[in-house]
Amino acid sequence: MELRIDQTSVDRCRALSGSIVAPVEAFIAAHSTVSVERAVLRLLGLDGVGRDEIPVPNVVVESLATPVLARGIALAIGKMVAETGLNPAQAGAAIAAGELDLAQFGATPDEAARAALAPHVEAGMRRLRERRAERGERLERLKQLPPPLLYVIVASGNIYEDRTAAVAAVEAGAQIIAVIRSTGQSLLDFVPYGATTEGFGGTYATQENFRIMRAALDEASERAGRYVMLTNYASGLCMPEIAALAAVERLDMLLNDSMYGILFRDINMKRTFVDQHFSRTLNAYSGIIINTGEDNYLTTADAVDQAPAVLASQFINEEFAHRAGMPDRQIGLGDAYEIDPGLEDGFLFQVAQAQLTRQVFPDAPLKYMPPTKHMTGDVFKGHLIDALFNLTSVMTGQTIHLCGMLTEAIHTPFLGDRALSIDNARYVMNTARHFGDEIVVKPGGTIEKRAASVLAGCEVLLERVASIGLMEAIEGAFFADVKRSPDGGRGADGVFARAPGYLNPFEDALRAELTVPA
Amino acid sequence: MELRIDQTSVDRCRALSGSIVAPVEAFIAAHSTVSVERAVLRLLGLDGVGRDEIPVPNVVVESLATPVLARGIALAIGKMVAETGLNPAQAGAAIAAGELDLAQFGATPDEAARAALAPHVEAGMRRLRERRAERGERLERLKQLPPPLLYVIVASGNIYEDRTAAVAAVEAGAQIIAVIRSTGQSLLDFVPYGATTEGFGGTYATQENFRIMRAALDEASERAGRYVMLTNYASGLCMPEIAALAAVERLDMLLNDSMYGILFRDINMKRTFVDQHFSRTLNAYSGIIINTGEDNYLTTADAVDQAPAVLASQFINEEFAHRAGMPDRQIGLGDAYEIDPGLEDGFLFQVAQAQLTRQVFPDAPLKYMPPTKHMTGDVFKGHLIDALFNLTSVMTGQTIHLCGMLTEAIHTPFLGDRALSIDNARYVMNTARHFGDEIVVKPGGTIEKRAASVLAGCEVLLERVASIGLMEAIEGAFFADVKRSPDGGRGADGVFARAPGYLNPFEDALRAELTVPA
Amino acid sequence: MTQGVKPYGDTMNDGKMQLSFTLPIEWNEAADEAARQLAVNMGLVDVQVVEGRKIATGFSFFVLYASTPHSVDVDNVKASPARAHAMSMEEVDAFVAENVGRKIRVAGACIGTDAHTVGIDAILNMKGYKGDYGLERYHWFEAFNLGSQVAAEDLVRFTKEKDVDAILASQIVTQKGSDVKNFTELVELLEAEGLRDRVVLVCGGPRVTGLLAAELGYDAGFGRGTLPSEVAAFIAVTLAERLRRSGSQLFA
Amino acid sequence: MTQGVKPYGDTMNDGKMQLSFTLPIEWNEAADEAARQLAVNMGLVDVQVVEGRKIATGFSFFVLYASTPHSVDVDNVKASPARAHAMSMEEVDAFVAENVGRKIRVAGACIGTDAHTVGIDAILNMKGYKGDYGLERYHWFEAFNLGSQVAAEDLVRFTKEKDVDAILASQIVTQKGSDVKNFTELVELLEAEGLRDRVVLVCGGPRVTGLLAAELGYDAGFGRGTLPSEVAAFIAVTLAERLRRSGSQLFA
Ligand code: B12
Ligand code: B12
Ligand SMILES: Cc1ncc(COP(=O)(O)O)c(C=O)c1O
Ligand SMILES: Cc1ncc(COP(=O)(O)O)c(C=O)c1O
Repeated sequence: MELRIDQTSVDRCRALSGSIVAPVEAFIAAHSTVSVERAVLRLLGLDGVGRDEIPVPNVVVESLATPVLARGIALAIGKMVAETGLNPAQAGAAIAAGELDLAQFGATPDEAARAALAPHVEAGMRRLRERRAERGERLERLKQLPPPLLYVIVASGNIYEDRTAAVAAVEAGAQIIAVIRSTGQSLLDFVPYGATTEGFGGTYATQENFRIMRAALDEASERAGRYVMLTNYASGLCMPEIAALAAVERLDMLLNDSMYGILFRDINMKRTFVDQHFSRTLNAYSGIIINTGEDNYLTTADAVDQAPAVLASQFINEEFAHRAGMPDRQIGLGDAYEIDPGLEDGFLFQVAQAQLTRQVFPDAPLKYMPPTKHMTGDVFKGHLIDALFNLTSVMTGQTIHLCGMLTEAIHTPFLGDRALSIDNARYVMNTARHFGDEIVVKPGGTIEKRAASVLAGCEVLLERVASIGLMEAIEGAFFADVKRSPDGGRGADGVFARAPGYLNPFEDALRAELTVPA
Repeated sequence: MELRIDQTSVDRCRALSGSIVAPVEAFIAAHSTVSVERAVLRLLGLDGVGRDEIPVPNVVVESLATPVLARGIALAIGKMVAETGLNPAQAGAAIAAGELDLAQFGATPDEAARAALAPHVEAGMRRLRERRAERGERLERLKQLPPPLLYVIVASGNIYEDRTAAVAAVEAGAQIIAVIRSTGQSLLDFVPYGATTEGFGGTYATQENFRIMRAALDEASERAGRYVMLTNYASGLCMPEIAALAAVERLDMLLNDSMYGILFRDINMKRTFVDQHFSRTLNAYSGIIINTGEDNYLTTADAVDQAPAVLASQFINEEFAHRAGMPDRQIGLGDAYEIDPGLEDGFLFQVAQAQLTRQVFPDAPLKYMPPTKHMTGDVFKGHLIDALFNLTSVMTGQTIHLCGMLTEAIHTPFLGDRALSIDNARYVMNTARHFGDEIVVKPGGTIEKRAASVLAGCEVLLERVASIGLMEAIEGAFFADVKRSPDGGRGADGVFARAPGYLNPFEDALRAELTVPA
Repeated sequence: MTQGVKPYGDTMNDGKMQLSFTLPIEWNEAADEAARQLAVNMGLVDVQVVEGRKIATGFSFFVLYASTPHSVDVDNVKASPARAHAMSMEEVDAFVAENVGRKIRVAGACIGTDAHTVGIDAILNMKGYKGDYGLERYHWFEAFNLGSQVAAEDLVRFTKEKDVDAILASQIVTQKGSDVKNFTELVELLEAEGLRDRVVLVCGGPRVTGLLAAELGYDAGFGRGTLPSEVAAFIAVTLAERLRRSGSQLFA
Repeated sequence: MTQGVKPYGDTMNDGKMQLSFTLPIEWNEAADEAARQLAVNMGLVDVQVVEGRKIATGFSFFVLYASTPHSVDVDNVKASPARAHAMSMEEVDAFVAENVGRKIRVAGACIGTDAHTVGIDAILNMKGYKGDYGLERYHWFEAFNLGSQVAAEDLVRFTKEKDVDAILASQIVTQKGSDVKNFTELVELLEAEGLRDRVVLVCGGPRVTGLLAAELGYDAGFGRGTLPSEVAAFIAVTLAERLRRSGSQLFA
C-alpha cells in the first residue's frame, strides 16, 4: 500500500523533537534516581530480599544518606568491596543482614573503589552480551514467521497458570507472549521478589517469574521450531531495574514509554525522564525492543481527536530512544485501533493512521494495539472489530501485532479466547496476505486527506511544545488532557542531582559501546 | 474501486451468448409446456383445488388430450366461456367438480373463443399493471437504504413462524426477505395450495403463503419507513405459475435461473428453457427482479476453478432475460463468496471476481451470495468469513446482499442468528462504506491478473458452447460437471410442440408491451 | 404472560441456546462425546456438538447448540430500583431546588488499586456520557471527583471533611473478586465511622447489578451503559425522601 | 485422570463457559435479570450477563459467561467404534483380498428428499476427500453411487438386485428430525425385506454420531469430517468378521 505524505513536514517534526528533547537530556545527564542506583546494584549481582521482604538493592540504597548517594551507589559499594574483599553480592547480603554498614567505608579513595569494581562491572556487561548473543543464535536457528508478529497476553495473576496459557498460545501460533503486570505494579518503588501466584488483573513482574516463563517459552520454541519472544513492562517507578532484570533473563521486548508513567500513573516527570534514559540504554545494549504506550492516549480520550498527539508522542519517544543509543530496529512505537466502530468510514481513518505511521517510521518495528475501548459484552461483534483490525495490520505492514480478544470487555483472556483470537488473526492475515501490495490510495481521497491532517496537526503540536519546553507542556496538559507539575507526582523524592565524582560504571561502559547522537 | 478489463473480450462474450441462445429461442417459440398452460389459467383467474387437493389448473390441463392442448389451453377455455357464459374461474371450478368436460366445447370457432377471452385477458393484464404500480408508489414513498440491500432468509417450514422472523429481521435492518422453499419443491409438478405450517428446510411456496408474508411486510415497511422486498423461488417444474402468482401477490424478486433446474435438479432441459422464457416474460412485465443461481456452481465444485463457468452462466442468463423482454435493471445475476478460507490471498480472488462482475454488468442488480460451503460449526470463525464477504460486497458495489449466517453449517437461521448476521453486515458496510472509492487496483497485480484470466476462461468456454450448441454442451457436461440429455430428466412429458393456431393470449399481450430484441 | 419463558431459536419454547467452552483434555473422537455428556449432565437436551477441535496439547475447544428444559418466570423478575425515576438534568435540578433546597455534595472515586476512571468520569465530568451531561454540569450538585486508586480511608475522610451527601464508588477490575472486596471494605469503614446512614451510598461498574449492590449494603448499583442523569435522579429522590422522613435538612 | 473434568477458563476447574440465546421478551432493565435467573435455574453459578439488548419488538439477545458446577467423567467416555480401525487404502485392499477374497459391493445414496450429495460423493467418488481417495478408487471395492433424493424402496430394491454387501445412507438435512425419520424408514424396510442382517448398514452426515447410529439400529455412523478410508476400513473389518463367523463367503 502507498500513501503520499509531506516528507518536509516529517523532517520538520523530527527536528522539533530534537529541540524538545535536548534540554531534558541535559537535565537527565545531571541527575540520577534511587531506581537507577538500584539497577546498578542488580547489575553488580545484588539480589534477594532482607527483612520484611524488602529487596536487598532497596535496603542498600536506603542505607545511604543522600549526599553520599549523590556520588553514586557504585562508588560506595566499590569502597566496601575494596575494603572487605567481599564481592558486591556478598556485600549487599551483609548490609541487608545488618552485619555491615555501607556508610562506614567512606574514607576509601575513589580510585580504589573504581578498581575493585572493574571486574564485576565487566562481568555484568559480559552477562548482558551473552544473553544478547543467545537470542541472536536462537533467532538464527528458530526463524520467526513473517510479521505481523502475533502477540498475546497472559494475565491470570498466577505465573504457573500463565505458563500453561503461554505454551498453549505458542501452539496456536503466537510469536510473542506478554505477561501482563499486576494492577498498578508501576506504582511500587521496588521490584517484588520470587515466583508469585496472586495478582490483580495480571501477574507481578519479578525476576523469578521472568525466569519461569522464559524457560517454558524456550522449550516451546524448540518444539514449535520458531523462537517465541517474551515481553513485560518497564514503565513505572522501576524502569531501570526491570530493564536490568529483563536483560539478564533474556526478555525480548519491554513496554517502555518516556511519558506513560507521568501522564497515566502520575509518576514524577523528572523521575520518569531520568529512569527511562538509563533503562533504554540498557535495553539498547541488551537488544531488547521497546514498546511505547501511545495506545493509552486513545483508550482514555477520543481516538479521532488524539491522532496528532499519538504521532507527536511517537516522534518524542523515537528521539528519547535515539538519545539512549537505541537503533530504529529496536524502537517499537505504539498505535492502536480505537476509533468508534459506529463511525461511518472509521475503517478508512484507521488505515490512514496505520499507513502514515508505517511510512513515517519505516525501520521501526511498529506495535499495533487492538480495539479495547469500544469492545462490549457482545463477543460476536467484538470478534468482527478485531477482524478489521487484523486486516488493517496486514494491509499496512505493522510489525508487532497485539491480538484483540473477543472478551476484551469481560475478563482477562481465557485460554479458549486466546485460541479464537489467534485463529482470527491467522485467517484474516492469510486470506488477505498481499492485499496491501495490490492497492494504491486514490490521491485526494478521504484516506490521504486524513493522513495529511494528522501529520499537520502533529507538527503544530510539536511546535507549541518546542516553544515552551516539554516539562512545561506537560504541566500545561498538552498531552492526554492531563496536567502534571514538574515536582508533583509519585517518586519525586527519589530523584537527586549527581554530585561531583558521581559514578555509574555501567552507564560509562554502555555509552562507550553504544552510538549516541551528540 | 477500479479494475482494467478487456472490453473487446466482454463484447465478444455477449456476441457468443447471442449465438448460443438464438437456436434455443427458436425451439422455445415452437413449444409450450403444461406449466405454461397452467400459468395461463391462473392469469385468467383459475384457482383453488379439486379432489385429492389437486390444483384446479392441473385438473383442467390434464383433462385435455395432447392434440387439443397443443393449440393452447386458452383456446379451449375460451370456447367453453363463449358457450357457457361462465367466466374462466367458474369454468375451471365446474371442470374440477366434474360437472362439465372441457373437451366437449371443441366445435366452437376459434374467433368466438378469442373474443370471449379478451375481457378476461385484459383484466389479468390490468391486475399485473396494478401490482407493479403499487410497488412503484410504495418505493417512492418508502425509500430503501442504499445498496448493498441486506437480504435474509426465513425457513422455519411454518409460514407463521416465518412471519415472526421476517418482521424481526426488518426491525434489525433487513431490506429483502426470502422465504426459502421446502426441500425439493422444485420437483413438484404443481403449486401447493393454502397456508402451510409443515416443510423441510423451508416453507412451501403457495399463493396464500405469499399473501400472508406480503401483508406482514407491507405493515412492517410502513413502520420502518422503508419498503421491504419479498422474494421466493421460481426455478423448478412450475416456473411460469410461480411467476404468475408472484406477480399477483406483489413479490419483488424471484430466483429464476435459465439452467438451474436442468443442472441441479435434473429437470428436462426443453421443459426448463420453455418455462423460464414465459416466466421471465411475466417477471419482466410485473417489474420483478430475477435472481440467477450461479452460486450453485460454487457450492458443488471448487470455487476457484468454477469462476469462468460462473461468468459464462451470467452472460447466458443475461441473454435469455433480454430475449424475454427484461431490462438490465431487473436482471439480478448471481455470484458467491465460496473460495476456501484457508487459501492464501483467497480474499484477493474474491475481490477480483466481484469487481469483474460489477464492471461487466454495470446496470444489473447483482446478487451476492455468502460463504456457505466452507462454513463449519465454528460459529466464531464463520462470523469472520461473513465479515470479509460483507467487506467485499460493499467495496465492489454489489446490489442484493444475502447476509451470511454464522450458523450456516448447523441449522436454518434462528431469529438471533439473523440479528447477528445483519449486525455484522451493517457494522462492516458502515465502517468501510467508501473504502472501495478510495483504492485503485495496481496494474499487473494478482487481482488484475485473476480477473483477466477468469474473463479469458469464460470466453473460451462460451466459444466451445457456441460451436456445438447449448443443449449439446449441457449433454457434454460443460456446466457444473453434470451431464443431462435433451430428452432425459423430470417433466419431459410436459413439453409439447405448438399446433397451428396455438393461442397464449398473455404471451401475445406481453410481447406487444415489452421490447424484445429480434 | 404468566407462564415461564424459554429461549427462542426459531419456534416458541424450543429452548435453543449456543454454548462454547474449553475442556482440559486432548482432542480425539471421544472428546466430542465428552463435551456432549457434560451438556447432558447440565440438564440440556437435543445436544449437538457442532464444533470440537484441539486448541493446544491437552486442551480442546467446543461449540454446542442445545435446548434447555428450564424457563424463567419473567413476571416475578424485578428491575433494579436504581433506574426507576427517569428525569432530565433540568428536571433533577428543579426537583432538588424544590425538595432539598441546597446543593447536593457528591464525591466520586475509583477505589482500591483500580485506575479505570473513564467510567466514573463519564458520570461526573461536565462532558458526561452519550450526550447526557455529567453531575459537574448540574446546578444543584457539587461534584468532587477524587480520581483513581483512592483508598477507602481517604474517601471516608473526605466524606467527613466535606459533609458529603452521596458517595459514588467505581470498580471496573473484577478479577478474583477485587471489586466485591473493595466495595465491602468501603461500606464497612463507613459503618465503623458511623457515616453509613448519613450518605447515599452508590456503587457502579460494568459488572455491578442492583442485586449485587443490595447484597453489599449499598443504596443502589449501576452497571453497563449507565447515564449520569439516572444517577443524579436516584440520588436526588433518595435524599429528598430521607429529608422528608427526618423532617429536617440533614446537616445542612 | 480419574476425577471428573470441568470446563477450563483460565484456571483448572473454574468451569467457565460462554452462552448466548434469545428470549421472547421485550428488552429492558429487568430482561438482563431474567436472563441471569434462567442461567441460575439451569444450575450455573457466577453468572454474568455481559450483553443484553433488544433485537426486535418482543425479542432480546443475551451473551453470558458463567461457571458450571457439573463435570464429565472422561474415563468412561467411549469413542464410537466406527473409526476404530485406521487403515490406508492399500492396507484396506490388502485386508479385503486376504479376508474376503472378492470385491465388496457398496451402494451409497442421499436418501429421502435430501439432495446434498457432496458428502456421500466425498466418500464414494475417486477424488475422495481431503486427499483421502474415495471407495471407487479402491481395487477391492465396487461402489455404486445412487445419487440424491433416493427413496428407501429404490435403495432396498437395488440392494437385492445387486447383492450389495454394504449400504451407505446419507442425511444432511436434519431439520424437524427428517434425518432420523428417513434413516428409520430405511432400516425398517430392510428388516421387513429380511435384508438387514445380510448387509453392513452405515449412516452418515454432519449430525450423525456413533450413538445415534446405534440407537437407530445401524452398524455404524460417521459424522463431521469423515474420511473415505475410515469407512472402507470399517466395512472391510465388519464384513470379514461376519464371514469368519458364518464360516462361508456370504452370497459370493
Ligand atoms: C480503558 C481501559 C484501561 C485504561 C484505563 C484508563 C482510565 N483512565 O480509565 C488503561 C490502559 C490505563 C487500563 C489499564 C488496565 N486495565 Co483496563 N481496560 C480499559 C477498557 C479497554 C475500557 C474501560 C472503559 O473505559 N470503558 C468505558 C466506560 C465508559 O465504561 P465503564 O467503565 O463500564 O463505565 C460505565 C458503567 O460501568 C458505569 N459506571 C462505572 N463506574 C461507575 C461508578 C458509579 C458510582 C456509577 C453510578 C456508575 C459507574 O457508568 C459508566 C458509563 O456508563 C476495558 C475493556 C473494556 N472494553 O471494557 C479494560 C479492562 C477494564 N482493563 C482490564 C485490566 C485487567 C487492566 C489492567 C489491570 C491491566 C494491567 N494489568 O495492566 C490495567 C491496570 C489499571 C488499573 N490499575 O486498574 C480488564 C479488567 C478485567 C476484569 N474484569 O477484572 C479489562 C476488562 C480488559 C480485559 N479484558 O482484560 N485499562
Ligand atoms: C452445498 C449445500 C447445498 C447444495 C447441495 C449441492 C449438492 N449437490 O450436494 C444446494 C445449493 C443444492 C443446497 C440446497 C439446499 N440446502 Co443445503 N447446504 C449446503 C451446504 C452449504 C454445504 C453442504 C456440504 O456440501 N458440505 C460438505 C460435505 C463434504 O460435508 P458433509 O455433507 O457433512 O459430509 C461429510 C460428513 O458428514 C460425512 N458424510 C456425509 N454423508 C455421509 C454418508 C455416509 C454413509 C458416511 C459414512 C459419511 C457421510 O462425510 C462427508 C465428508 O467428511 C450446507 C451448509 C454447510 N456449510 O454445511 C447447507 C445445508 C446442509 N443446506 C441446508 C438446506 C436447508 C438446504 C435446502 C433444503 C434449502 C432449501 N429449502 O432450498 C436446499 C434443498 C436441497 C435438498 N433437497 O436437500 C441446511 C440444512 C439445515 C438442517 N440442519 O436441516 C444447511 C445446513 C444450510 C443451512 N444452515 O440452512 N444445499
Ligand atoms: C507503556 C506502558 N507501560 C506500562 C503499562 C502498564 O503498567 P501498569 O498498569 O503497571 O501501570 C502500560 C499499560 O498500558 C503501558 O502502555
Ligand atoms: C436459482 C435457484 N432456484 C431454486 C433454488 C432452490 O429451489 P429447490 O431447492 O426447490 O430446488 C435455488 C437454490 O439454490 C436456486 O439457486
